[in-house]
Amino acid sequence: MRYHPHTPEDVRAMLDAVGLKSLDELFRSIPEPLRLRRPLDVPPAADEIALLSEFRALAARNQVEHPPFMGAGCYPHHVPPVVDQLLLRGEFFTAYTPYQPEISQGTLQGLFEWQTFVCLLTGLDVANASMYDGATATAEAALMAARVTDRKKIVVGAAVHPEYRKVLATYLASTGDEIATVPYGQDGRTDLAALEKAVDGKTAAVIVGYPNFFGVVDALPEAAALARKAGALTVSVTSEAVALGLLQAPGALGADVAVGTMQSFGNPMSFGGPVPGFFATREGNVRQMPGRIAGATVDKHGRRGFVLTLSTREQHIRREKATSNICTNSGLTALAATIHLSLLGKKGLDQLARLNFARGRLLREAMRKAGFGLRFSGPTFNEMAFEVGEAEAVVERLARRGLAAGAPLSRWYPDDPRMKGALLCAATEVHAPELIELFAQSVRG
Amino acid sequence: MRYHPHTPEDVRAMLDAVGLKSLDELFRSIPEPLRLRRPLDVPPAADEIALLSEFRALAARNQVEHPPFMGAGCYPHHVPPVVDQLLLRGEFFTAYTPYQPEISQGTLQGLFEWQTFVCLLTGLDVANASMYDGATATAEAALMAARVTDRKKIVVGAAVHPEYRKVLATYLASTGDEIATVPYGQDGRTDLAALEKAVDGKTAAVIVGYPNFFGVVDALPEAAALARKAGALTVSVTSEAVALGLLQAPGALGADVAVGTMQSFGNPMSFGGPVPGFFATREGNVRQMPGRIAGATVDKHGRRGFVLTLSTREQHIRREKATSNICTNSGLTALAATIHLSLLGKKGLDQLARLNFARGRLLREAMRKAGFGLRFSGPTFNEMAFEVGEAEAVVERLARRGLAAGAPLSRWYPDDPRMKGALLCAATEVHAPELIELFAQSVRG
Amino acid sequence: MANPTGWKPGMEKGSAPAEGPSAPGAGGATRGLALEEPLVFEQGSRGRTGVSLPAPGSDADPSRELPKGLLRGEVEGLPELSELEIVRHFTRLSQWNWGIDSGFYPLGSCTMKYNPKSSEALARLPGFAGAHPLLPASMSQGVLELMWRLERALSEIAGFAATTLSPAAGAHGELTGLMLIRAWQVSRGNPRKKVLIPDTAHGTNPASSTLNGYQTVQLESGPDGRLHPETVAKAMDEDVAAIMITNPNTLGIFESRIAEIAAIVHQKGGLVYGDGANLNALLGVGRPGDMGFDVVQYNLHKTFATPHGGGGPGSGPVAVKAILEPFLPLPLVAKEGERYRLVADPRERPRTIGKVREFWGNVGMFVRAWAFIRELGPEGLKRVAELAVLNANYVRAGLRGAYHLPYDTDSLHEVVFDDALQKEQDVATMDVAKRLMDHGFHPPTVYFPLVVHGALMIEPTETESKETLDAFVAGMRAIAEEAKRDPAAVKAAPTRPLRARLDEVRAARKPVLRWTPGMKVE
Amino acid sequence: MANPTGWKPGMEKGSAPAEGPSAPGAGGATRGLALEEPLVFEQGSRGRTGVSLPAPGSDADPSRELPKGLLRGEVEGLPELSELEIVRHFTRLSQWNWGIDSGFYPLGSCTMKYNPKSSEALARLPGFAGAHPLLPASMSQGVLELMWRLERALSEIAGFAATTLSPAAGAHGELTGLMLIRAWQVSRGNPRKKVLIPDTAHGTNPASSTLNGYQTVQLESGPDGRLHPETVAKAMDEDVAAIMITNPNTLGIFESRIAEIAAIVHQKGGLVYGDGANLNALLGVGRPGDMGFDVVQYNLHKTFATPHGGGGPGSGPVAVKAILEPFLPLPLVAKEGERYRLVADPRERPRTIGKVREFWGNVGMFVRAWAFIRELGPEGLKRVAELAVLNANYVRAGLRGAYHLPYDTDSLHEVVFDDALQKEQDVATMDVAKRLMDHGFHPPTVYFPLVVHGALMIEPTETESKETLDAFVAGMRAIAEEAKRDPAAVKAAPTRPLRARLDEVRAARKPVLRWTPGMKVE
Ligand SMILES: Cc1ncc(COP(=O)(O)O)c(C=O)c1O
Ligand SMILES: Cc1ncc(COP(=O)(O)O)c(C=O)c1O
Repeated sequence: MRYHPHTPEDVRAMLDAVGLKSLDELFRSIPEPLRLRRPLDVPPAADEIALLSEFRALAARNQVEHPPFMGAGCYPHHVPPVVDQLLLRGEFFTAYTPYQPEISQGTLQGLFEWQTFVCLLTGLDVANASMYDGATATAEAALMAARVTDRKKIVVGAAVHPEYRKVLATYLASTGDEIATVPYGQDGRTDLAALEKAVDGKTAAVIVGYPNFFGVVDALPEAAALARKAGALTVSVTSEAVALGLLQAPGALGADVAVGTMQSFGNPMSFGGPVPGFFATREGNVRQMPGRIAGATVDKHGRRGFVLTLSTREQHIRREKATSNICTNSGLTALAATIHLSLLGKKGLDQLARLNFARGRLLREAMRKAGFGLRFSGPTFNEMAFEVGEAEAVVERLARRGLAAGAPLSRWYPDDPRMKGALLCAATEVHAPELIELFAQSVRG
Repeated sequence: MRYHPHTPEDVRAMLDAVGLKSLDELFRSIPEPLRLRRPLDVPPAADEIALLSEFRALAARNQVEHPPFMGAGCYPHHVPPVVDQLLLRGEFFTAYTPYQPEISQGTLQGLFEWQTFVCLLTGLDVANASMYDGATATAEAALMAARVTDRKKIVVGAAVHPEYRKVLATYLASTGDEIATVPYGQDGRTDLAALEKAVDGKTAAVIVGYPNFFGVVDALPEAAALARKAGALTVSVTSEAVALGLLQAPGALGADVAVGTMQSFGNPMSFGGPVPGFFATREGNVRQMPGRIAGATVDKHGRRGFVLTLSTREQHIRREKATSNICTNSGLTALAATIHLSLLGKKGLDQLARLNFARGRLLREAMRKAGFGLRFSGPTFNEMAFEVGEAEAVVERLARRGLAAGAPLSRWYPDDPRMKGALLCAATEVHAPELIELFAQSVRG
Repeated sequence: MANPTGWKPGMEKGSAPAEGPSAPGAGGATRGLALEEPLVFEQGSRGRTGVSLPAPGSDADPSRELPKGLLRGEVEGLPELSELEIVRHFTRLSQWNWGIDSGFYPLGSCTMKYNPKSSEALARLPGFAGAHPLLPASMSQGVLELMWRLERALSEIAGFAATTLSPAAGAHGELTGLMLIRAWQVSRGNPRKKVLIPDTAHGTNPASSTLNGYQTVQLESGPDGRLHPETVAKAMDEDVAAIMITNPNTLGIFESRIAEIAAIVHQKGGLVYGDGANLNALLGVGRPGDMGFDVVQYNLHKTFATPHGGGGPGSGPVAVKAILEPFLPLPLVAKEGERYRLVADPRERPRTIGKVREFWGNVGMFVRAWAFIRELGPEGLKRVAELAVLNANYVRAGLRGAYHLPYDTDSLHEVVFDDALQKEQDVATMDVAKRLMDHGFHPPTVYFPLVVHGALMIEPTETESKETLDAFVAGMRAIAEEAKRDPAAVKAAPTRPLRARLDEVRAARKPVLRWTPGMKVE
Repeated sequence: MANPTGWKPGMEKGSAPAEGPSAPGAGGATRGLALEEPLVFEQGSRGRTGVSLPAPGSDADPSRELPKGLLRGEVEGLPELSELEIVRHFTRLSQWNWGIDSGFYPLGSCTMKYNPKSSEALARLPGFAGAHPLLPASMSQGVLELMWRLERALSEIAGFAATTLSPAAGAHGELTGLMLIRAWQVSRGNPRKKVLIPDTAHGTNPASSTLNGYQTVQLESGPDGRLHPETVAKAMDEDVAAIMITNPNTLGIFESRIAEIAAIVHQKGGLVYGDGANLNALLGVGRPGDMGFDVVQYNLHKTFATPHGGGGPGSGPVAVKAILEPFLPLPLVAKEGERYRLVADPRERPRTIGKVREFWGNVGMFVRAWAFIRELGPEGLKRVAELAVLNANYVRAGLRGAYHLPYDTDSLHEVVFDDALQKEQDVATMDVAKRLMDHGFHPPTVYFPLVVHGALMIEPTETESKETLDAFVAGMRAIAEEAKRDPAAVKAAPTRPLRARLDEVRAARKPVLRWTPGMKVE
C-alpha cells in the first residue's frame, strides 16, 4: 500500500518495542463485544489506474461543457490557472490551522491579507479568517447581533438567499431567537414600508441581500437607516462578491456586518462547496466575532510576524462561553480568493466587475430580443430573473441540450404566483456574447 | 499586460535614468534600414479566457479517448498524478542549468539521482544528465565510439529504431563516418552471420536495439561478443525503458554504451516530445561522454553537496574541442522520470515490468484468437508486430472509431515485402484486458 | 535514519559559530536561504495588473442604470502587481510554512496523515470542479452517484442507518447532531436543558452545545483517563438531552465502559452523541454504531485524508440511528432505479430539522474522501487503524522515562505526555514545542486536553514510517536532555525558522487585524 | 521596495550575532528553516513502494518465453519508499533551488523571463499531452494545426521563408542550420572547410561547427565589441562555408555592420548563420531575415518563455531563406485545404538533409510558445523587446561607476560588466556572484563572454519590475562597497544558502558521479 510505509519487519520490530505480540492486541482496551469481527462492507481496493478511470467516468456523467447560465448563490467565473498552481504547493494545502506561528507564517500572512481584502471590499473594519459558507456566516451574524444588542428578533428580507434563510431558521430553532420575514416589492427589493413595520425595539438585526437573491441591488442604505433608528445592526449578505467591485461597499452604506461568500474569486463551483464564507464587521464588535482571526505582531527580535489572536473568543479557550463553535474553517478556499484578488488588483477587479455588468446587459438584451422580459424592475448586476412562462419546462428542455438554463424561482417561492414563470439567470465573463445569444434563442426554443 | 510590470510612470522614470527620450531610441544602434517599421503579421492578442478556449478546441481535435495500441518509440504509460504535482513546483521548472550550485542543490541532487537510476537500469558505471532524445543519444554514442576507438565505421542493425537510424545518418553525413546496416532475420533479431561479416578492424561501434524496433529482445550478448572481438564498442538502444525492469541490464550483457529514452517513466507522450534521452557508459569513457554531469563534493564546511563537473569536456569551456555541442538538455523530463522511478522503486518496477509483459501476452493471445499471427518469432516484452493483411487499411478503419491501431512497418521498410502486412502494436498497464479484447476484435472488423 | 550528508544529528547553541554551521536537528533541520516578503498591499505600482480579461463586448455604462450612491469607483487599497510578482509573493509565503509534505506533523487530535495527490487530480476533473450545485439531476448523475456511494460507505463504516453529508466540518457536525437530538427530544414532548460532556472533551463540544441552546454539564473523567458510569449516573436526569462522548477520547484512551454509559443515558431518555474526530483509531476495528452511540460526526479531513488546507475546508458528515433519520437535514441523495436525485424539498421530509449549509456540503471533500475509501478498501481501512495505533504506541514506548506520562492506561491512536519532568528546570511544554521546530518537526498539540497540565498530545498517524518516528523520539529525548543541561537553549527556541518566538500577548493587547496604508508594527 | 517587515536592508557579517538576526539583503534574503535530505537511495526499507498498480490479469511467466540469460530479478539498489516519503524528498529538494518563481534571475544570455502558468495548464490538456506521435493525421488535426500556425508565426517574426520545428534546443538548431548550409554548399559542388566565428560567440557555435565537420576560424571583435567588416573580409575565402553571428551579440551589442558583413560573405559564396538566442532584443523591432542572415535558430525556451526546467527541455526551431528550404529536415507540416498533415517521407522532399530528432520535435514546448505568441500579439511582442532593452539599460545606468564597463557601446537586452574595479581588493567576479545570493538574487552569467575578463553578464528580461531592478542595483552597489570595506566578507560568501561554497576542484579530481552502496563523500 503506497500510503503505508510499514514493512513486515517494521511491524514486528515495533510490536516488540511496544511489548505486544500482534496488531490485534493493540486494541485490547476495546471490549470484545464492541469489536468488529468482519471486513467492512465497502468495495474492494482499487489500484490507481482503476481509480482514475472510475472517477473520470463519474465526472463524465456531469454535463459541464457549457458554463451554466445561473448563479443563484454559486457563480461560474474564470479562475486563472496560476491560482490553482500556487494552491497546490504542499506547504499550503497540507498545513493545518497555524497554531505554531513560527513555522506557519505563510498561512498567517495569507489570512491577514484575506482579512484585508474582505475589509476593503466590504468597507468594514475587521474580518475573520473565513466561515463555512455564506449561509452559516449569515446565521452567525444574526447570533452576533443578538449578543451585541442583547435582543432576540431577527428581521430578514424575503429576497435574501432562501438557502441562507433556511439555515438561519435551522440555527435559530435551537436558540429561541425569532425571525420576522419581510416581503419584496415589484422591483424585487425589500418592501421598505413592511420593513419599517417589522423593525422595532426588540430587533437585533436587519438582514438584506446585496445584491439579493434575485440579482437585484437591494435598498441597503434605506434598510440600514431604519435599523439604526431602532438600535439594530444591519447585516448585508453578498454571494456574488464580484459585484462589490462595482457597488458601493456595504459598510459605506450603513451595514454593520457584511457576510457571504467569495467563491466568485479563485474558487471553482464544485457542486456548491467548499467555498470561502466571509464575515466582516465594525471594530467595536470584534470581540463578539466568530472564528479565527490573524493579527500582526513582532518576534523577539522585533521583526514583524503574524499570529492567530483574540482567541479568548474561541471554543478551544472559552469552551461553552465561546462566541461560536467553529474550529476548522474554509482556509484554503480563502487563500484561493486571496490569490485571485491579488492578481486582479485594483484595475482588474474594476474591469471584471464592469465586464460582468456588461454581460448582464447583453443577457437582458438577448432575452428581450427573444421575447422575455424581466420579472423585477430593480437595478441588477450580472444576474436577473426573466419571465419565461414554464420555467421548469424550459430548464428541462435546455438540459437535454446540455445547457443549464437557470434557476426557476418558484422552487423557493412556491406560494408566490408572481414566481410561476420566473427564471433566475446570470451571465459572467465566461459567457461569450455569441454564447449568450445562443442561450436566449434556445430558451425560446 | 499581466506579464509586463512597467507602468507609464516606470517607463518614463527609467528612460530618464538612461538619458533617452523614447523607447524607440533604445534601438538607435540598429541602422534604420534594418528596423521593422510595421507590426508583426501574427494574430492579435488573446485574453486568457479566449486563449484557453482556443487551445481546448485545438486539443479536442486530437483523439486521445483510448490509449493508443502502439509504442514504436513512444509508449502510453500511466503517470501517477503525484509526479506532475511535484514537477509543477516553480523552484524546479523555472530554474535553469545549475551553474550556481549553492542555490541549485535541488536540481543537482535530482540529476545525481537520475544518473544513478540510469546506471542501475543499464548496468553501466556512469551516465550523463540527459540528452535531447533517444535518436540524438544514439548518434552521440556513435560519435563517442569513433573518438574512443579512433575508427570511422558504425555498424547498425536494421532493427534499430528507423528514426534513430535516420538521425544517425543525418549526423554522420557531415562527419564522414560511414554506416553499415545489418539485416534482421525471421525472428526479428539482428542477423548475426551478417553482423559478423560487417564488423571489422575499422568498426568503431555496433548498435543494437534492446528491445529493438520490432519489440523483439535482440541478440545483444552475441552482438557484443562480436564487437569486442573486433575492438569495437557495443551500443545498446532502448526506447521502452520499462523493459529494463525485466530484462538483464545491457551493461551486464556486454554493452559499453546504453542510450535511449526514459519517456516511459513519468513523461506523457506529448506527440513525441520532450522526452528524457539517456546516455550511459563505462567508467573509462567518462571523459569522452557528451553532456552535463552532476557530481558529489563537499562545501567549505565539509557538508556533502552536488555540482556540475568534468565540464572540461563541454562546449562552454572547450568550444570547438568539446565532446559535443549540447548545452540545454532534457532536465525536467529526466526529473519526471526520476520521481516516477523513485515511486516505483524496486518492487514497483518489477511489478510494472511483469505487468507489461503480461499485457503483451494478453495482446498476443487476443490477436491470435482474432486470427492474427506474429510477424517475428523472436522473444518480446510488451510490443510485437502482427500479420494483419492490409496494415494501413486497418489503421484507417480503426482511426474512424477513435482507436490508434499501431504502426504499419512498411512505412519504414518499404522495400521489405515481409513488412507489407505487418502492424507493430504494444500493450501496457494502461490497456485493461477488456480493452485489449475489444481492440483485437476491432482489428478483425 | 542513515545520515550521509556529512552532518551528525545534534543541536545548535544559539546561532552558527564562526568556524562553521551547527549540526542539524534530529529531523534534519538546519538553516538556509529564506526571503522576506512584504504584504501584497505594500508592493506594486499604479496601473499594474496580474490578469488578462476580455473586452466587455458592449458599451454598458453602470451609471446609467444604477443609482449614483450605489456605485463606487476603483476600490482604494487594492494591490497592483504583475502575475510574476504575485507568483513570487505566494511562493515565498508557502516556503515559510510547514505542511505534511514538509515533514512530520504529529498534531494530536488532528490526524495529519498524508493527503493523496491523486485525490487532488480527481477533485479537479472539470466534471466535478465545474459542476454548478443547481444543475438538473439529469446533468449531474455522476456527482450524485458519488455522494450516494459515499453516504452508504460512511454509514457502514461507523455502523449507522443513514448519514447526512451537509456539515462543513466536525464542529458543524456536532451542532447538526445536537440539533437532531433536540428535534427528537422535542418530538417526545420536551427539548430538555442539559448536555453532559466529560472534561477531556474538545472545546467544540461545549461550544456546540451552547450554540444549541443547551447548558453544558462537565463530567470528571477518572484517574485512568476514562469516564465512569457512576459519574454519568450521578449527573444523568430527565433534564439531560444527551451526553457527548469522544471515543477513543482525547487522551487516546478507549472509553471501555461506553456500553454501560450509553445504557444509563438511554434509560433516562437521553441520547448519546459521539464525537468521531478520532475514528482513525477504529476503522474496521470497531463501530460507534455498535457501541451505543445514537449519532456521530466524521471528520473527513482527518480520518479520510482530505487536505487540511491551512485551517480548512473540512467536512463533517453526521451518521444516525434509525430513530433520528426522519430529522436529518436536507438534502439527502436518493437512488431510484439507476437514477440519483437530491431530496431537497421539505415536503418530502416533513420532520427534517431543515438545512445546516447552503447547497449540499463540501462536495470537493467528498470526492477526495471517496477516492480514499476506494483505494484502501476493507483491508486497507482496517490497516489504517492498526498502523495508526501501532505508531502512537511505538512513540509512547520511545518517550517513556524522558517525559511524564500522566495516564498510564492503554492508548490507541495518540498519546498524551506532559512537562512535569521538565518543569524542574522551568522548561515548559511550549518551550519543548518550539525547540522541536529547530529539530525539524512540527510540534504536537499543546496544552490540550485540559485535564493534563502542560499536555503534549502526539498523534503520528499511519502514514509515518518507523524511521521518522525514531528520529522524532530521538529529537524529543535530545530536548529532554538539553532541558537538564542547558534549559536556556530550550527556552530560546526556535532559532531556525524565519521568525523567532512571536509576541502573542502584544497581538491581543494591540490588535492589528488588517493592513492599513502606512501601517507599522514594531 | 518599501520595507515594512521590520528589517533594514543591509548585510550580515559572517553569521548571526547573538543579540539577534542580521539584516536581510537587498533582495530580502535572510535565513530560515531548511531540511537536510539524503539521496533517495539512502532511505527507505525493504518492501515499501510508492505506487499502486493493477494485477496482471494473466499468469504469464517471462521465464517460459525469455532465455534465462536475458532475465534479471529485481534491480538491486533501487529505493523502496512510500509515496509520502517521495513527496517529502522532492519537496525538500525543490526548496533548495532557486527559480524565476523564487526571485530575480538575471542569468545573461539565458533570457530567464516569467514562464506563464496558463501555458503549463494548456500543455497538460489530455489532447496534447496524451497524443502519440504516430497518431493518424485524422486523429491529430489539433496539434498539427498548432504546429503549422507556430511555424508560420516564427517565420514571420524572424523574417524567413520557412522554419523547421525539429531541433530540441539552440545548439541543436545551430547544428541543424550548419547541416543545411553544408547541404547547400554540397549542392553547389563543395561543402567547403571552414566556419568563421567571432570571439564573442557562445561555446555552442564552435562546438556545433566541429560536430558538422567544419574547422572553426575565430574572428576578433573590435574595441567597440563589434565584429568589423574588415576582419571578416580578411578571413573570408572560398574555403569558408559560413559565418556564425549572434545579433545582438553576447555583449548585448547590436552588430550594426551586419549588412556589410553579410554582403562580404555572400559575395564569396558563403552563407550567414544567425544565432537567434538573443532574439528577445529584436521582437517586432527588427528581423534577422531582413539583415542578411540566411538561417537562424530560435530558442523557444528563452524568447518564447517556455520553462527552462533546471536545464531543459528547450526547443530550437530553425528558420531559413528560400534557397535553403529544399534541404530542411523532416517532418514539415503541410496544410491542404483545411486539413493538416506531416510531410515525413523523403520521397516527397528528395533534397532533405534527413532527420535531426526522433519524431517531430519538442511539441510540449510548441504549445507553450504558441500560447505566448497568442497572448502577446503583435504589439505585445514588440513591447517585449522594448521593455527587455529598457530594463537592461536601466541596470547598466544604475551600476555605472560601481563596476567597470568594458565596452561603452550602446547595448540592448543585456549588459556586461567586469571585476576590474574589485580586483584591487582581490575580489573577483565569482565572489560578487556568490555574495549576490546572500542578498537574495541569482547571480548573472559569469566569465562569459570570454572576451571580457571576469565578465558579469546581466540580462534582466522584460518581466522584471523597476523595483526589482532598483533592489538588484542596490545589492550590487552594496557589494562593491563591501569589497572595499571588508573584502573577506565578500569572499566568504555565500553564508545564507543551505550550502556554502562547494569544492568544484574536488568534484573533478575525485569524480563521484552516482550513488553506490555505502558511498561517503567527505
Ligand atoms: C476531538 C475533536 N472534536 C472536534 C473537533 C472539531 O472538528 P473541526 O475542526 O473539523 O470542526 C476536533 C478538531 O480539531 C477535534 O480534535
Ligand atoms: C548565445 C547563445 N547561443 C546558443 C545557446 C545554446 O542554446 P541551448 O542551450 O538551447 O542549446 C545559448 C544558450 O545558452 C546562448 O546563450
